[in-house]
Amino acid sequence: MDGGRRAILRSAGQATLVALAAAAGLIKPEDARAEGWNKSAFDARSLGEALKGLAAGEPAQSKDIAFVQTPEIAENGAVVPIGVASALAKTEAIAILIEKNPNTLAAVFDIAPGTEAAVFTRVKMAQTSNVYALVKADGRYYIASKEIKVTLGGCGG
Amino acid sequence: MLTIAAIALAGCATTASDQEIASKATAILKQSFKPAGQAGLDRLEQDDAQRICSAAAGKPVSREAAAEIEKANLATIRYPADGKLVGDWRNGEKLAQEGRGKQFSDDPRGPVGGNCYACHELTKSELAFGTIGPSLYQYGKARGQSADVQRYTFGKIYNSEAFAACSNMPRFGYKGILSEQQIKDLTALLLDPASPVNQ
Amino acid sequence: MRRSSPEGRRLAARARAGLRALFAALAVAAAPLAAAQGSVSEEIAKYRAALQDGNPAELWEARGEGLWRERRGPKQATLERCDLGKGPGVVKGVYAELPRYFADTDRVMDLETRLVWCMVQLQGYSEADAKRNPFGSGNDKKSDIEALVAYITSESRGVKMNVPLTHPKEAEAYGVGEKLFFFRGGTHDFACATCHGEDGKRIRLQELPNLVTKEGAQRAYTTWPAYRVSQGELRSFEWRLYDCFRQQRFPELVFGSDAAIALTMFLARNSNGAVFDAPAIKR
Amino acid sequence: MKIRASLAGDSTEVKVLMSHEMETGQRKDANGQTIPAWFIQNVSVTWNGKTVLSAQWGPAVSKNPFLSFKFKGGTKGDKIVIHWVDNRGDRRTDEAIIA
Repeated sequence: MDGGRRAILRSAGQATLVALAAAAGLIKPEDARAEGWNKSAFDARSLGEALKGLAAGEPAQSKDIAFVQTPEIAENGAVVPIGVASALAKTEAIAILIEKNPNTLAAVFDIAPGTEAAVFTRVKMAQTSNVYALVKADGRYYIASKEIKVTLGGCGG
Repeated sequence: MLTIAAIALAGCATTASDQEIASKATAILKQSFKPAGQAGLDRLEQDDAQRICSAAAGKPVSREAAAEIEKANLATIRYPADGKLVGDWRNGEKLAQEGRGKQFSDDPRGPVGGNCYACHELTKSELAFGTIGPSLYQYGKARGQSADVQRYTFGKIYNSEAFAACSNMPRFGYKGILSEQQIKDLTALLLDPASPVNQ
Repeated sequence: MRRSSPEGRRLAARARAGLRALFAALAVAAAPLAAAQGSVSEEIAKYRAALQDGNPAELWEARGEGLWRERRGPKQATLERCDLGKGPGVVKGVYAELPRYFADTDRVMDLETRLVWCMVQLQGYSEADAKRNPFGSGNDKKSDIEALVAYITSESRGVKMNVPLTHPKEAEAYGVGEKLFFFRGGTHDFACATCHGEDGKRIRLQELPNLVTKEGAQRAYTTWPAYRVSQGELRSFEWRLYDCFRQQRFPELVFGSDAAIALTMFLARNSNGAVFDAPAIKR
Repeated sequence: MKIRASLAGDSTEVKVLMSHEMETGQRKDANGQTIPAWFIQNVSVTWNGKTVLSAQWGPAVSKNPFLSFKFKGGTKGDKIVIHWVDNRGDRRTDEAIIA
């Protein structure tokens, strides 16, 4: 698994540098207001755009991010329980992204020092989709994913 | 013959108090609903099959009563004048998925579906299927497409009680839920070798 | 995450992370979940379990408790003298003994009907006003009745169902309810029993309780009212009946009607002995 | 809001339910008119005045949102304050005491 991944990653190394340069220009100045809302990230309509909006660049796949109390099948897309826990040291933020939703980014949580890097919430899913958990830890970005199937329950009427 | 029927009726005759409760229930029913959207109070008027099946309260009706119901309902089936019973399975699949139609909350202009998946397994791709009715997966593969199978299948969708008195399945053609063409399309969903039902 | 770390540090981190291209990450991520895919019903069970902790019904319960104690209506009175069957003002455990016969109205009443009666008697509302909005819809049309029902039923959580059948009118309501349960009608020939008369059946993926059996009635009745996640609303038992009949293709069940009360009596009585455990949360 | 804050070992577990439509802006009403988006954008949770969690939400967070997390510290009687502001600028603040 590791060796295979490294091989893929090496071949993608050049593309990474290009993307890095692009991303560098997208870093946004600190919002002066106490309560900021990252419009560009929430308006994003794809995973790539949302990651850009979050200035997350190209996050690394991580096994230290786990979906907890998150079922693989949702009985109803209006309420899908999602729990994300990060075992990465100095986790500063956790974001939930849903690939096939009209807007990819669902939520971002800033984790204060002393707060456990685990959040539980519920999101809407328009259809069966990969759900991504993006974690910022010690200044770096990591990602994990899980497919959640959305089914049609009830009497169909 | 008549004597036998009379004895059979006597065997499941209701007590006086049960009849009182039944007539009370009928009266209460009429006061407890109001017309809404496309659903008028006429929907509470029962035909013979509905009345007899209701009175059985979940137990099987007598063999004689079942035969009567099946005979009367069989006579209602109108087979297509053009003799073609099998339509387009693709449209049939859409109808099988569609749950709307005839509810007071539904647009009377449609859509109206068969909502087959509510009760039946039909294809391997749809996980959300009900089990009130039997699985119909590979229905056509198991039975072939002979004229008899086509007639039975079309007829069963048109009026299920022609073949099974007090069936849980709606009488889609007889009660005007689905059009002749729609029943043809559902027949195709079940019988067409290309239909996902038969994969 | 919006608050970025200093740019230099970020770029250094990026360089170190150079091996971790997004494409690779996504390639790994998109790989199908190989093993560990539980069966559909196991996963649905997990879904339901995950919802138990944090039921928005509590928002309705809190609002309902407020409404119970608030001076309202033309008489500017609270509902705290309302007799729900165990004496004026008693809320604890009352739902486990409803519907029941009330001598003051000479009628069998369910919780909703009794609440309407109290709103009329104590607060001076007209019956039409009290019944105007039995089922809520979003922020603009919140139902006071459903909130009150949430509060009052929550006060019976953990109490054993013990619906009486001693008064002749209670027995009659039960008998009528049973008849209505098997009544087939409408365009689709549906009765309550069509979906709820056999063990182990499903509609789509939804398990259907067999309400003819004690176990089925117990499991179903003790978990209403419920917060319906598909609607984002708390739903009372009267709503449950109303919406079942809608899907049966019947005309509209009148709120507080004798048919609604009779069916409730049939099902509530059949659930006797089970521990009430609602407001619940459901699909 | 319905807030529960309880001690669990050396951590405090916070669970909150908020009453909000969380309208996506994608739905249409009966007349075919788009129902405008209306959702909580920012949430902050403070413990004795110190922020322990803050969040930015989009309309994909479910109606009547639920949030749960834990932080180190906290003793019985400490005050937890939760504040939200939505995209219309409506705000709400509620408090709970750690039990």
